[in-house]
Amino acid sequence: MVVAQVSPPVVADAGARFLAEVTSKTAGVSRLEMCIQCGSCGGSCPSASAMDHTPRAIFALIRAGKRDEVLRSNTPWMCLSCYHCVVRCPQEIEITDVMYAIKTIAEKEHAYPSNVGPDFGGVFIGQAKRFGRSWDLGLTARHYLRHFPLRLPGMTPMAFGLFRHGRIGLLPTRIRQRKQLHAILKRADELERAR
Amino acid sequence: MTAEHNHKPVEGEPAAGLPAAGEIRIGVYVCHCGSNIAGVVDVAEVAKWAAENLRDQGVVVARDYKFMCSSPGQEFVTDDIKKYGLNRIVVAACSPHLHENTFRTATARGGLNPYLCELVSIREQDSWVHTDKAAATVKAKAILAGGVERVRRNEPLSPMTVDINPATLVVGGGIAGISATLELADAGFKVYLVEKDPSIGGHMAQFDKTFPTLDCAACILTPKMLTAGTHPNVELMTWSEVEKVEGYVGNFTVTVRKKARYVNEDLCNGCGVCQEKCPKKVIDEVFEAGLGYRKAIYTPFAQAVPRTPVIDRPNCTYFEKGTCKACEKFCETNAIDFTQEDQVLTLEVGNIIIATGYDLFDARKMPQYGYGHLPNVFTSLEFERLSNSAGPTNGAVVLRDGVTEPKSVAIVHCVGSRDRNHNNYCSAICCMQSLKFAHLVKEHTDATIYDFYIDMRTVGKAYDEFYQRILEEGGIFIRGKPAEITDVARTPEEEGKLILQVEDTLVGQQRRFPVDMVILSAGLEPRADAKELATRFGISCSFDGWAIEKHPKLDPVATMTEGVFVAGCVSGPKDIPASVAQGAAAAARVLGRIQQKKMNLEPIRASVDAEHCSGCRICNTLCPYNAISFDDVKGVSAVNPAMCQGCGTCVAACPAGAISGTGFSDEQVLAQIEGLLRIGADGLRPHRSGFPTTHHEAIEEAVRA
Amino acid sequence: MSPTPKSTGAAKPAAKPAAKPAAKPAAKPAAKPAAKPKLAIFGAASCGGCDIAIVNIHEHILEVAAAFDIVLWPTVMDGKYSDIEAMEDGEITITLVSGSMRTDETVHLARLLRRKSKFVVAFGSCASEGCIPGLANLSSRKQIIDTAFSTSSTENPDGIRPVWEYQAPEGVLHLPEFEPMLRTLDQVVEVDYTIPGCPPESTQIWAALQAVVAALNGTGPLPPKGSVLGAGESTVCDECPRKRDVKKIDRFVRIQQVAGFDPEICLLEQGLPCNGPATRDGCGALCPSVAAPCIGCYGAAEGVIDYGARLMSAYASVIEAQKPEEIDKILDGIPDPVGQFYRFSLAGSLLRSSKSAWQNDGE
Amino acid sequence: MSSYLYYPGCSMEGSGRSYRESLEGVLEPLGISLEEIDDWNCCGATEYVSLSTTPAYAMIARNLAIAAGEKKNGEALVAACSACYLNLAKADHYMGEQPALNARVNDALGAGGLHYDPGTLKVRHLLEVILTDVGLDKVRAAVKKPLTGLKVAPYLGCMVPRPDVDGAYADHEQPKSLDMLLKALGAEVVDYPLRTECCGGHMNQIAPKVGLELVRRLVSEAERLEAVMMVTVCPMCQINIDAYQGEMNAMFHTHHKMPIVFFTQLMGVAFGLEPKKLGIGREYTNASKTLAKALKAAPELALAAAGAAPAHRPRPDKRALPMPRMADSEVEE
Repeated sequence: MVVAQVSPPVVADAGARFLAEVTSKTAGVSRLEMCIQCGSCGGSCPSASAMDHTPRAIFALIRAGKRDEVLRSNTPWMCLSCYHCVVRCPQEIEITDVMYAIKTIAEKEHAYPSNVGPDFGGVFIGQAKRFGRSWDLGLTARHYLRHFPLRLPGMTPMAFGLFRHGRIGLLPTRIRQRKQLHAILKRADELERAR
Repeated sequence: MTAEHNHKPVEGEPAAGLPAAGEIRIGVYVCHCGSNIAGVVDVAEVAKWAAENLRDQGVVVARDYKFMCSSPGQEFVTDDIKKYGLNRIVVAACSPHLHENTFRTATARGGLNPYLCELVSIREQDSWVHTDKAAATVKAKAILAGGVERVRRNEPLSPMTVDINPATLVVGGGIAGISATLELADAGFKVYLVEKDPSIGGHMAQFDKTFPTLDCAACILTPKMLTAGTHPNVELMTWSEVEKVEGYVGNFTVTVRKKARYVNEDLCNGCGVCQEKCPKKVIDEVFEAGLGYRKAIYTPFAQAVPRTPVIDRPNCTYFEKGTCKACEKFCETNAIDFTQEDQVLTLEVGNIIIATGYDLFDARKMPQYGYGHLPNVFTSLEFERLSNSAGPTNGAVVLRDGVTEPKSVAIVHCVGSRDRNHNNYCSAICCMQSLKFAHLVKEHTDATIYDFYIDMRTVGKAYDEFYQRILEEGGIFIRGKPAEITDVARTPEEEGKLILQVEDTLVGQQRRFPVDMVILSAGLEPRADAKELATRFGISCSFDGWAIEKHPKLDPVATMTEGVFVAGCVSGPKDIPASVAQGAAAAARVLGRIQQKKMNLEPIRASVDAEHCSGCRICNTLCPYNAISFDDVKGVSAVNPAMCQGCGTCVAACPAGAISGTGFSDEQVLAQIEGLLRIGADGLRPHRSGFPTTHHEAIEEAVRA
Repeated sequence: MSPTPKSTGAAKPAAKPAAKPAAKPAAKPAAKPAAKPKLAIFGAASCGGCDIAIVNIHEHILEVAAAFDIVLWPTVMDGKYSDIEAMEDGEITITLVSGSMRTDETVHLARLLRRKSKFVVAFGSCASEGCIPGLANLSSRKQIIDTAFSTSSTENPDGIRPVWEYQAPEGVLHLPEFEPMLRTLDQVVEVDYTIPGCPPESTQIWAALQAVVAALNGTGPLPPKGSVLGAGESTVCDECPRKRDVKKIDRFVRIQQVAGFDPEICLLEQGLPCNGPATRDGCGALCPSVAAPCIGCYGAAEGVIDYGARLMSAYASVIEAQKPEEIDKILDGIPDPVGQFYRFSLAGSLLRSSKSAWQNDGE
Repeated sequence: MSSYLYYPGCSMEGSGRSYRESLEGVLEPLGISLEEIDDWNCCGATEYVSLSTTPAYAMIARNLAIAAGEKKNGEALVAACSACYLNLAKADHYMGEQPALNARVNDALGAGGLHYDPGTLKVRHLLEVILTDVGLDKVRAAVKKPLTGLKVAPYLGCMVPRPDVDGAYADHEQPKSLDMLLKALGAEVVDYPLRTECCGGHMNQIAPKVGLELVRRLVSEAERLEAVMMVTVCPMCQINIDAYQGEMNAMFHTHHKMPIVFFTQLMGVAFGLEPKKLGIGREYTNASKTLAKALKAAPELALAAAGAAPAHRPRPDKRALPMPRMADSEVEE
């Protein structure tokens, strides 16, 4: 009788494969495999009501190998990064980072439920990458024009307020060593694609 | 070699009667353990190899057999000792934990000293952890060769015999300790029952009902408490604590501090008038779990055993200000004695049973549940008192204001348990306890009950039926660990309520439950002083702090220290039936010892070579069994052989190499390693350097030269 | 494996199966008094401190000169290896070898002297356990030579590297080859006695020589073979005057970091990593007496096979920590663990050398 | 004067400008000087990590590498913005935890001639530096005009107490660090149970209904507790509650007017600095008047308090059950 074998667990089914994929894409140690489905995360989440699945359900779907359903879920895009779930999780799962990991996979495959979230991030990061700094005005203008044109008139007092109070720059701030930053990010992109 | 021939020995050389002086003659016995070993290791090949290749090491005969631990298997050993004049035995089989004793006994039956038999494990360390048959067979040979090298250096040892003092110390007067005490006392032996609180009874005395039968806890506990308090064989020492334990199995000397009660136990008749007249009211943090009051002179509860009260000195007006003495004035028997002092007593006992129980997880450590801030969040122990007819509300289940009956109650499971932020283990009793609370709330109020659980664990006789009963009674069960409890309302319906926010995981949605009262089923924790306690009694405890049993399954009430037993929650969360059973089991183990009157101690133990000891005192604090003492006059340390359990901690720690352990000398261990290395992974002898490899060999070679 | 020889008269309980000659005098009494017994003193890879320690016996050196015919002592007098080669086997009565086995030349001479001598003594820490030169076993031969010949602090514009053979016009010259690993004397030849210390205390040297002279004169017993001479059987703590209590170490520090240093209390108890508890006595506890922690130059105590392992195990036993991070923090107080635990004994230890040194050896 | 390396973050240049302005006068009396690291770049907020892992961490780590190069005395890199603080701390932590991430990030940094060894710096938030290194006694000593009579709701937000990669917070739910600081300034601090709830983060941009509801909860609870002002440590929290309050009122038909200021601004006021110089007045819901009004009433309040009979706690109902005993640190002063 062989009761113990010293070999890694075999990744057999789609669930295990997807779990491994998400885990490997998580920045730190996800501990996602430890989930006991208690719902601490779904109970803690301030935006749970807007999610189509609770985080807990997302983890169950990952284990079930429902890749498409997970990537097309709005759940990770509703995550506010408030970390309530992370500190309360009895299994110390890095839930927020798992949400980021799902988003990076979805982003790569353009498999998200709505392009509002990805676009906002894209615009924000596009500017940050270009200038080395984020730029509130450019971001807000482009973002609202694209997704909430109707909200824009309502927003005018706010934008005006920002100018009036000297809280927004008309032009983006730039860092000096943009070339260096771009070189770093280019190499990082290559490495990320190679993962 | 087929199975039929398995028992046929592979002989190295014919038997030649008695061995020549100094000649070492070893018998090797390789066990199949059914297919446990033989399924992976070619046992016949191992035996054959030993007979042929270890002849120089003294192997005279080697056999393999299906079950070496069976009678025929053992007979090979006993018979061969006579037939071949063997003076060393090596059995390659399972872990020594299991059958070392079996084969030592067989060796002794054959007329050899049992310690000249060595058991090496080719099951746990080989066949069970490998699949490659060829490699596992080579490894078995290596392990066997190590055993052969080692056994050559084994010495005959003789066990030490000690008398067993028939008196027993039981520490902790909860239900486990009481049950152990009564078993021993009824069997006719003296028991000292030491309890730190003013009365015995423990946590069980705080409860109203017990699951699943809903017996009244007091009704079933009080008779046992009374018997323990009045039994002629029991010396009850409440308001007392064990300070020091010295000695060894059969002969412990225990120092107990009997704290000053300021009430003469012989004079007091327990009338209770002093408690009535005492002007100082104090929150009772212990028995009433902080939910009720007691006086500065008090017995924790009406049925307390003994009935003699104690004066809580820090809170007593007389001790604080120098005047009052109301209790003294009204005492009819002149039992009050403000001059009393702590007494330090010495007890001589043969065995010790530790039944010190548990602490409740401190729910303040989970601020998201608001305990301590939100008045109507209660802990399980608070609720026990709340629902108890002898409790602060006379059994009325009401909110913290003392009057309002709740219309809705939430019960939360797993508070501080199954949670890596706090305690990673399941506290075992909380599910059933929560179900009991659900029933008690129903019994006392009309409230709607919401019960929040992760997994419902109702493992026990009639436990799941109890769950079903609560379902019938209309308890509403929501599967989900509550995320937070708050009083911040979002809607008018939530105003003035406690809102419990949770994901209903079966629905997959976040829900908010406005309720009037929350009961946190807090988990069980080791006592805050568990680690010091373990050190004091020379037992070990896990990282959490639960006492470690000698074997969790096969010896659950013994510890690694001879003569010290554990019962009840001290070794982990348990319900009442299990605690009672453990108390009785520990008593049975002690009775066995007492009946034997004498006991043999394993001769595997450490000793200090006084000549080499420099008195650096590094070993002094290390002994888990307190067996090491320091002789100030000679300036050397010494090991008490009766207390030593042969663990080897001091042997490893001694920087001067002045402590050695019988059966585990450096020489033996190095010889075993040498034997293990004798065979390479390919089954060939490894290349050996030209250097002498052991101290022993160095001398031998030098001598030869 | 480091053969730690038994010291004088330390007859262990009859645990050892080899009850053979270990306890009985190993050699016949001295020969005829006709010729003076011959003495050779040879320094292999060493600093020369052992020779100075011998000279430090002061006027007693005259008695040595009177008692022995000194046939070889390169530090002090002229002598030719060929003279030794010309001797008969066993002609030298006693040879003291200080220094460790670093080159094939030292190994060759050790073997030669062994053949020509009745008694060979591993003299001092280098010969008996490798000492400071033994720390070279942490590095490969290539690393050592790189460090010596081509690091930035070395002036070596032509990039000269050592060679073991050189084609000179006169023919091939052989130079002593640097061996891949440093060995102790007893890893190369059989050793009769050991005198520990870095260097051995001069009083101890004199006492040991006296004992040998007495034995040769037939006025005293010859120490059993394998004995450690000129040292005790216990540890430095035995000779240390400091007050000792039970030990609980919550930090390792240097003396200047100890607030309220107590001049009378055990250094280890005050957090100074003192090797006294593991180190053979005989030095008179010189260092700890003046508040310098013992560094272990007298080597392992009687019967101890691996000095560093013993000491580590002892330190580990008395560290007071509840959490792994606390343990790490305490251990950070020992910045150089090899230097602390194996400063003198690496080459003679069970480790002998570091694995990486072997794996990295590119030469 | 203890000096710290300082990472301001983009908000400090724009929407959180008043935060920066307030720092100038406040840190000196406390003996702190912040040295801005050279040519720092955006931390990527929560956006970049959501799009791609390696580039996001490389972008953060560029700042760490630059800071490590400038490291002089001590190892602290201080950030005042919660998101910046967390991103820097997480990058350092995860690079230490995941060797593969560390290798990739350093490979990328190498393309820019930079390198960072995780653990070189300890990333800290300004509030924690003030509480730990300076201490409340020194803060109290610097107070010239106590904020007596100013009733404030301390709002810490998410990312300072959570996820707490360095284990600095024993309580991730209701930490009292900001409360303690504000009390030291003399302010009346309400026990604001939402002190670490989420402000909505970027949700106001991408899902306004979700985000604005969170703002509503925060503001209405502060108002229910009769706080006249909220106090924050994070530019993101500030702009969400300040700038979006109008839109929030419109969506929920409410009329909240809750000013929100940075804790350093109130420190400046208490230290006797001119509110204008502290950037007070840059809010949408102007804090200057509220502040002036509260402080003007202060002397009278103080007098009234002195004249009044010692506060007599109403005796609880005799039948009431005692509350659980809390640890000393939890007991209100």
